[in-house]
Amino acid sequence: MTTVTILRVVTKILMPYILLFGLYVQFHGDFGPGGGFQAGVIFAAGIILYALVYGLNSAIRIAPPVVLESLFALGVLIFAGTGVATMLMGGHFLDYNALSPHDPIHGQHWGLMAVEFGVGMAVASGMTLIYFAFAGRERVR
Amino acid sequence: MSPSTVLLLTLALPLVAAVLTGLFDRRPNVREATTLVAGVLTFLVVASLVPDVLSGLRPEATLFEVVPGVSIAFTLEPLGMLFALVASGLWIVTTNYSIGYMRSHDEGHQTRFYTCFAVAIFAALGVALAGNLLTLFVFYEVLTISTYPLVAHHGDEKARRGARVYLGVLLTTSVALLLPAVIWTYTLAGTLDFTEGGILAGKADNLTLGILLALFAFGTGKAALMPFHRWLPAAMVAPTPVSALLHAVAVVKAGVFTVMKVAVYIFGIDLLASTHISVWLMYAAALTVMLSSLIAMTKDNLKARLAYSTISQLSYVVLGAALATGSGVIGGSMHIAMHAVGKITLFFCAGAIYVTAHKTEISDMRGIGRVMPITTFAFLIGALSVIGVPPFGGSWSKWYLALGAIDAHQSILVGVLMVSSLLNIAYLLPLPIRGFFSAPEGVANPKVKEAPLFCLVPLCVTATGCVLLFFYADGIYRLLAPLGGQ
Amino acid sequence: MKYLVSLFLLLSMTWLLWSGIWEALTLTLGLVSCIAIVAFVRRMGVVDEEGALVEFALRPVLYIPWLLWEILKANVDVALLILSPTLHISPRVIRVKAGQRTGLGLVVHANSITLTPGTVSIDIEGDTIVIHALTRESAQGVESGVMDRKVTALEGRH
Amino acid sequence: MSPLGLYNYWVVIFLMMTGFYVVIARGNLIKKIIGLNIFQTSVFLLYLTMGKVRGGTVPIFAEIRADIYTHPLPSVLILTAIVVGIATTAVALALIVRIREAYGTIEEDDLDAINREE
Amino acid sequence: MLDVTMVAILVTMALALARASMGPTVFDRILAVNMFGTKTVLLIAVIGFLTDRPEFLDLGLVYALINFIGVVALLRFIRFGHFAEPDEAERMDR
Amino acid sequence: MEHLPVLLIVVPLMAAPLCVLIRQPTLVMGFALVVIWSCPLMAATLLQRVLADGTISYAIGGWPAPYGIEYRVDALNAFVLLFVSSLGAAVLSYAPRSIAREIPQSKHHLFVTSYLLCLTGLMGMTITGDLFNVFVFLEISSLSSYALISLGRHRRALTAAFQYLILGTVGATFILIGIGLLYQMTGTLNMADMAERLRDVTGVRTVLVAFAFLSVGLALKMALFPLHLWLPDAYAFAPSAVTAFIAATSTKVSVYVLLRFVFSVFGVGFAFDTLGLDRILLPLALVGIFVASTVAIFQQNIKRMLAYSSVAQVGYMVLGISFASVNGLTASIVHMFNHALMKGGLFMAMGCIAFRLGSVDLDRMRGIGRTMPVTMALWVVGGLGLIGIPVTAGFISKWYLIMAALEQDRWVVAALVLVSSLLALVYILRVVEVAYFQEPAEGDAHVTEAPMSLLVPTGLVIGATLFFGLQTSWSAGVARVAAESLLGLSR
Amino acid sequence: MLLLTLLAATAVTIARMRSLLAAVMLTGIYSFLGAGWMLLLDAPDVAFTEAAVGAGVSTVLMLATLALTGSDMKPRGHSPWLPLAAVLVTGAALVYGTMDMPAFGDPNAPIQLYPSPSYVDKTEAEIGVPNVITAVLGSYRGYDTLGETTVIFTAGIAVLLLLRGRHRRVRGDDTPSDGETPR
Amino acid sequence: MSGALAVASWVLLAAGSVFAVVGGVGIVRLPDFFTRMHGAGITDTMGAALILGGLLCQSPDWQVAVKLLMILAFLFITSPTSGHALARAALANGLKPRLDERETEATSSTP
Ligand code: NA
Ligand code: NA
Repeated sequence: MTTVTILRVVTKILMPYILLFGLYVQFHGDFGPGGGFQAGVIFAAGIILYALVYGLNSAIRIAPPVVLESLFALGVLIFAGTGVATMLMGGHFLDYNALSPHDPIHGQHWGLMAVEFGVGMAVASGMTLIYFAFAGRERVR
Repeated sequence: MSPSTVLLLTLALPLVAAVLTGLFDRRPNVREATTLVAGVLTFLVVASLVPDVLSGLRPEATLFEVVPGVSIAFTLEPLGMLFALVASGLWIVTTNYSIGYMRSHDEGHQTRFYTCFAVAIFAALGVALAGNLLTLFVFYEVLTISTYPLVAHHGDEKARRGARVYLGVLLTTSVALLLPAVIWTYTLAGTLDFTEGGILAGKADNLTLGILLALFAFGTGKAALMPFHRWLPAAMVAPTPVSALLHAVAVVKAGVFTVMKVAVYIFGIDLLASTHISVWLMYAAALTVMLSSLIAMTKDNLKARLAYSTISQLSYVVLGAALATGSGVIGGSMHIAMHAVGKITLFFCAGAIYVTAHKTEISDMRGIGRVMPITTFAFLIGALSVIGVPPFGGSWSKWYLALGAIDAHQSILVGVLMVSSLLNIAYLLPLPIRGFFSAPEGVANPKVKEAPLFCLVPLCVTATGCVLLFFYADGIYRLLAPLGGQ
Repeated sequence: MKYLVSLFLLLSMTWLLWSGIWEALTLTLGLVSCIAIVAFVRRMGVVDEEGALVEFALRPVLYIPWLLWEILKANVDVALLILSPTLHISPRVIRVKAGQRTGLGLVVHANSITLTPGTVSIDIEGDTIVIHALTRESAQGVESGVMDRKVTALEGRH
Repeated sequence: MSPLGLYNYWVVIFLMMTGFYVVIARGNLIKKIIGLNIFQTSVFLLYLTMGKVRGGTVPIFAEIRADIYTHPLPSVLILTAIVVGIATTAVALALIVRIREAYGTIEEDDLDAINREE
Repeated sequence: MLDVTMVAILVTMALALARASMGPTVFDRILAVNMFGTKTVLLIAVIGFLTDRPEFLDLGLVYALINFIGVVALLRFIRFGHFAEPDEAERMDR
Repeated sequence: MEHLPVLLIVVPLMAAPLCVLIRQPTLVMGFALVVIWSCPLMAATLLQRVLADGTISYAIGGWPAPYGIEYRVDALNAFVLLFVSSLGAAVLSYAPRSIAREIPQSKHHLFVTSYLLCLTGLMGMTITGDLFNVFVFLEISSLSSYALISLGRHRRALTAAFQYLILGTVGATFILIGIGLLYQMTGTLNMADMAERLRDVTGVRTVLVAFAFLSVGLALKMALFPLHLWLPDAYAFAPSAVTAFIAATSTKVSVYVLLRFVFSVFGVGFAFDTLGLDRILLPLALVGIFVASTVAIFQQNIKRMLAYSSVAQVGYMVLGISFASVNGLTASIVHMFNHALMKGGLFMAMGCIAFRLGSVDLDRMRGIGRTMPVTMALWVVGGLGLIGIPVTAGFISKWYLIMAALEQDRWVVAALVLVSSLLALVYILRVVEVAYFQEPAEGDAHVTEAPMSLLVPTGLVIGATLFFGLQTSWSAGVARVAAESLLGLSR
Repeated sequence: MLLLTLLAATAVTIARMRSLLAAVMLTGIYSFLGAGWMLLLDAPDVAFTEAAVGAGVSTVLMLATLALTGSDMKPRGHSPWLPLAAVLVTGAALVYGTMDMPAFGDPNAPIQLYPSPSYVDKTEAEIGVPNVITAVLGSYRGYDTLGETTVIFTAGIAVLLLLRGRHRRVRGDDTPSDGETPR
Repeated sequence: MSGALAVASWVLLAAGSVFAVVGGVGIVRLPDFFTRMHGAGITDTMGAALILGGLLCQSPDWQVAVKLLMILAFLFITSPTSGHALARAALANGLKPRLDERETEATSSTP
C-alpha cells in the first residue's frame, strides 16, 4: 500500500452514481426539474471529475475526442432529425403530434424524449470536448 | 434594321472596340486598326440616321427601368445627332493622330489609352443619344471616369495631381449639384424624359426654377462655367490626343451639350424666356467669356492658353442656351460643332509642334512657320475659325449668337461678343504671326521638318473641315432648326 | 465480475429509490442506464476492490451510529471552544499508524478522523496518517486508537 | 403599486450594473468575462422575477393540482439564455487563451499598446 | 423554524463569504468556498420545504456534486497550475 | 413546398453537424456547397410566393402563436433572406481556394461548419416572427462569427474577435433585456401579436426603456456610429472569405431586425411621433457617415479602410430609416442589398489580392493594376459603387435616399449625403492611383492574376452590382413593396 | 431579502477583487446564490442549470484558462468615471423603466393574464407531462431549444477551431504550429 | 406531521442552525488555515446532519427522505475528502500549520 489517495478512492466510489444521476436527470425531465441539458452537464461533469483526478490522458482514453465530436454532431442531428421526421409524417417541423396521429399525447411524449436525448448527447459530449480542448492546451510562457 | 437597333449599334460599336483593344494588348497594329475601323463604322452608322432625323423622325430605344418611370433610354434628336456626328467623326481623326503621336513619343500604357478612349467615345455617344436626364447623367459620369486614366496617363506625381483635380471637380460638381438637380426635377415633374417644350412648365415657382437652373448650370462641370473651370487647365498634363478628346471631341462638348439639352428639353426656351430666370446665366457666361480670354492672354504655354480659350468658347454655348431665343439656341448648338473642329485643329497643331520641335511655350516658337509651314498654316485656319472670321465655320455660330442676343434685347451681350472676338485675336494670332514673320532663334535658315504623317494628315483634314463647315453650315442649320422653333 | 454485478445491483437499487416512478418506460430506461453505466465505468477502470463498498457487507450499520456519536461529541467540544472568548486552542500535528489492510479502509479511517471536528487528516504517508489537531484533548482522542480498531473491524477478515 | 413591489427589480438592476461595470471598465480580459457572467446571470434573475406570481408554485404538477402556478415561460427562456451564456463564456475563454499565447499578456492596456505599435 | 434555519444558513454563508474575500491564503478561500457550497446545499433543501415542494431535492444533490468538482478543480489548479499532466494519476493527492 | 420557410433554416443547420461527421475536407466543402446553393434557390422561391400570395406564416411544432414560434415571411425578409443566402453561397464558393493559404487544413471542416452555422443564424434571425427566437439565432451567428474572425493569420484577429465578442454580447444582452421588458408588458413574444398588444400600452415608461435597450443593442450589432468600435479590426484581420461574408451579411441582418422592431413591432407612430426616433438617428447617421468616411481616407490597411467605409454605409441605411417614408425605407432596404453586393465583392477582391501578395497594405498594392488587372478592375467597379456612380448599384441607393430627403425638404441632408459620396471618392481614388499609376515594388513584379476559382465568384458578385445598377425593378422594386408594407400602406 | 443582499455583496466583492483566482471562486459562489434565489422564484429547472453551468462548468473552464494564462492581474490604472457614468445612465434608465412595471408577484401582470388559456392549462391537455417547463421547452418552444443546442454546438466548434492544433506538444518545442501565430 | 416529529424536527433544525453559525464564526475567528478547517468541519458535519435530519422529520414521503439521506451521505463522503485534499495541497505548497509553542510536536503511534 504505497500510494493510497483518498480523492482517487472516493472518486472511484462516486463515479458510477454521478453518471447514473446524469441519466436519471435525463429521463426524468418530464417529471421534475432537469432534462437533456442538465443531464448532459452532469454527465460531462462526471467525466471532467475523472479527468481531474485520473489525468487528462486517461479521460481521453475512455472518451476519445473523435467519438465525442461525432456524438456532439449526432446529438444536434437527433434533435433536428426529429423535426424532419415529424415533417415526413405529415406535420409541421417539430410537431410531435404527427408521430402518433391517433394519440397526440403519446406523440408528444416520444417527441420530447427524442429531442431531450439529442440535447443530452450533444451537451455531454460538447462540454467534455470543450474541457478537453482547454485542458489539453500547453501553457506558453 | 430598325432605327432603334441602329441606335443601340451606335453605342455598341465603341464598346466592342474597347473590349477588343483591351484584348489585343500585345498586338499594337491590330489594336489600332480595330479602333480605326470602329470609328469609321460608328460614324457611318450615325450618319445613316441623318435622313431620318432630318425628316422629323426620332428613333428611340429603351433598356432598363432604373427608377419608376425613368429608364436607361435613348432618343435621337437634332442636337444629339449633331453631337454624335462630331464625336464619332472626330474620333476617326483623333485616332489617326493618336497613332502618330503615341508611337513617335513611345508612350507607355497604350492599350489602356485606346481602351479608355473608346469607352469615352461610348460615353459621349451615350450622352448624345440620351433620351432622358438620368441616362444623360449616367453617361456623363461614365465619360468622367473613363477619361480619368487618360488624364493621369503619365502616372507621375504631376499627372496624378492634375488628374485628381480633374476628377475631383467634375465628380464633385456632378454629384453635389447636378445629381440633386436631376432628382429634384424628377420629384417636381415625375419624369426625366427630354420633351420638346420642356417638362417643368407650371411645375414650380420661379425661385425654385432659378435655383434648379443654377444647379444644372454649375453642376455640369464639364461646361467649365466659372468658377468650376479649374479642371480644364489642370488636365493639360495629359498627352495631346487626350487634350483633343477633352476639348473638342467629347468632354467639354458633353458639358455644354448637357446645358443646352436641359435648357431646351427640360426647361424649354419658352419657359426660360417668359420667366427671365436665365438672365443671370447670360451674364455669368459673358463674364466667363471675358475673364478666361483675359487669362488666356497671360499664358505663355500654348496648351494652357488653348485651355483658357476653350473655357471662353464654351461659355458662348451656355450663353446661347441662356438667351432662350431661337437664334441663340441654334447659334450655341452650332458652336458646339464649329468650335470642336476649330479647337481640335489647334490642339493637333500644338501636339505636332511638341512632337516635332519639342516646344511648349509660345515665346519659343518664333519662326516655327518656317520649320513647320503646313502645321502653322493649319493653326492659322483653326484660329480664324475660332475667332469667327469668314469664310470659316466659327463665323456662323457667332452670327446666330449675336442675332439671338439682339432678339433677347441684350445689346450689351452683342458688345461682349465683339470684344471677346478681339480678345481671341489677341491670344490666338501671335503664334502664326511670330511663326511666319519672326526668324527662329539661332538658326538662320532652318530646314523644313513637319510632323509625322499620322499627325499631319489629321490636322489638315480638320483645318479643311473649318472651311467646309462655313459652306455647308446650311445643313447644320436645317438640322437644328426645330430646336429654335424655326 | 463480482464487482460489476454488485455495482449493477447497487445502481439499480439507487435508481429505484431515486426515481419513484414505476412505469414500464421509465423502468426500462433505468435498466438500460444501469447497464450502460456499468459498461462505461468498467471502461474507466474504476471498478475494483479499492472502491467496492460491497466488501464491507453490512458492517457499516454498526459503525455509522458510533461515528455519528463521536462526531456529535467532538462537535460540541469544538463549538464551545470557538465560542469561548479566549479561544483556548493548542494546535498540533500528530502521526498515527493505521492498521487497515485495504485502501478503502484507510480512506474511511482518514475521512472519519476529518469528520470529527478537532482533528483533520492532512496527509497519508504509507500506513501513517498525519493529523492536525486543534487541542491536546482531541489529539489524545485519536491517539487512543479506538477509531483505528473500529475501521479495521469494518474491513472484516479475508 | 408600491416601491416595495419593485425592490426586487432594483436589486437585480444593481447586480446587472455591477457586472456591466466590470465588463466595460478597462482591465484584465478574464475579469471582463467574469463581469459578463454576473451581468448575464443578473438578467436571468430579472426575467425570473417577472414570472413569479404571489402564492404561486413551481409549474410542475404534483398529485394535487395547485391553484396558481408561476409562469413557466420566463424559466424556459432563461434556460436557453443560460446555455447561450456558457457558450459565450467558453468561446471568450478560448480566445483569451490564444491571446495570451500570441501576446504574452491579457491586460487590455498592454494589448492596446502592442497593437498600436504595429 | 424553517425561516430561522434559513437565516442561520445565510448568516453562515455570509461569514464564509467574508473569509473568502479576506483570504489571506488561497487555501482559506477554498475552504470558505467549499463551506459556502455545502451551505447552499442545505439552503436548497430548506427552500424546498419552505416552498412546500420538497420533491425537488435532486437539486441539492447537484449542488453538492458541483461543489465537490469545483473544489477538486481548484485544488488541481493550485497544485499543478495546469490540467494536463501525463500520467499524473497518483500525483493528485501527493 | 409548405415547409419551405423552415427548410431554408433547417437544411444548413443540419448540414453543419453533418460536416463534422464527414470530416474529410474536400468532401465537406463539396457537400457544403451543394447545401448552401440550395438556400438561395429556396429563398428565391419563397420571395416569389410572397410577392404573389402575400405573407406566409409557418407555425413550428404546429403550435399557433403566441404559444409556439412562428415563421413569418413577407417581402422584406424574403428579400433579405435571398441576398444573404446568395452572398453566403457566393463567398463559400470562393472560400476553398481563399482559405487554403490562411487556415490550416486540419481546421477546414470546422471552418465550413462554423460558416454554415453563421449563415443559419443570420437567416434564422431574419425569418422568425418571434422576438426571443431572434435572440437565439443572433447568438448562433455571433458565436460562429467570433470564431471565424479569430482565424485570421495576424494575431490581431484574436483581439479583434475578443473585442467583438464583448461588445456583441453586451449588445445581445441589451436586446435580451429589451425583449424581457416588452414581454413583461404584453405577455407575448410573437411580433405580430406584440404589435397589437403594444397599442394598449404605448407611452408606458417600461416600453420606452425596452425600446431604448433594443435600439442600443442592435446599434452595437450593426456597428452604428459611435458603437462601431468592434468592426474595423474585425473586418481588417479576419480571413478574406470571412470578411467578405460577414461584411456582406451580418450588419445587414441587424439593420433588418431594427426595421422589424421599429416598424412592425412598435409602429411608426410610437417610434417617430412619440419618441422622435428620427431626431436621434438622423444626426447619428450623418455624423457616422462623415467621421467613418474621413477615417477611412487615412487607413493604410485597405481592408480596414473598407471596414470604415462599412460603418459609413450603415449610416446611409439608418439615414433612410430616419425619414420614415416609403422612399427612405426603400433606400435603406435597397442599400442593404446593394451594399451587401458591393462590400462582398470588394472584400472578395481584397481576398484575391491577399492571396497573391499576402498583404492588403496600400504600399504593397503599387502597380497591381498591371499585375492583377482583372482583380483590380473588379475592385474599381465595386469602389465606384461605393461612391454612388451611376450604373452601379450604389447609385440607386443614393437616388432613393436623396429623393426621400428632398421630399421632406431636407435640403441640407440631401446635400450632405452627396458631399459624403465625395469622401468615398477620395478613399477609392487613393487606391486606384497607387494601383494603376505606380510601378510595382521589385519583390512584387512577379505577382500574377488571381486564380479563376477566386476571380469567377468575385466577378459574379461585382457583375451583380452593375446588373442591379440597371435592372432595379428586382431590387428597388421589391424594396419598395417591403417599404410600403412596413409603413402599413399595403396589404 | 437577505439572500439578495448577499448576492449584491458578492457582486461588489468580485468587482473590487484584485486576485483573479479569488474572483473566479466568488463567481461560483455568485452563481450558487443566484441559483438559490431562482429556486425561491419557483424556477427549479433554471436553478438546476445555473448551478451546474454557472458554478460548475464555467468555474472549471475559467480555472483551466487561468492555468494557461496565469492568474496575475495588473492593478487598474484608469479613471473609473467613464464606465461608471455609462453604468449609472444604463441603470437609471432601467430603474425608470421599472416605474410602470407590475409589482413583484402581481397576479394581474400582463404575462399572467395573457395568453389564455395558459401554458399550464394547455400542457395538461395537450402534452400530458407534469413538468410544464419541459413541455414548453421541448414542444411549444422546442424550436428555441433546437437553437439552444445549436448554440452549444457552435460554441464547441468555435472552441475546437481556437484551441486545436497545439494539442499535447512536447515541452520546450517552441516552433509554432501552422496558422496560429503572427507572421 | 405528528407532534413528536414536529418537536424533533424543531430541535434538530435549531441545533443544526446553531452549529452552522458557530462553524461560520469559527472560520472567521480561528487564527490560521489549519485551525479554520476545524470550524468548517463543524458546519459541514453537525450543521448539515442536524438540519437535514430536521428536514427528514418533515418529509412528506419516503422518497424525499431517501433523497435527504443521499444528500447527507454524499456530503459526508465528499466533505472530508476535499478537506483532506485541501490540507494536503496546503502542506505541499509549503503552508505550515501554526503550532502551539508551549508544546513540541508529538509523534505517537498506536501499537
Ligand atoms: Na425539464
Ligand atoms: Na474533523
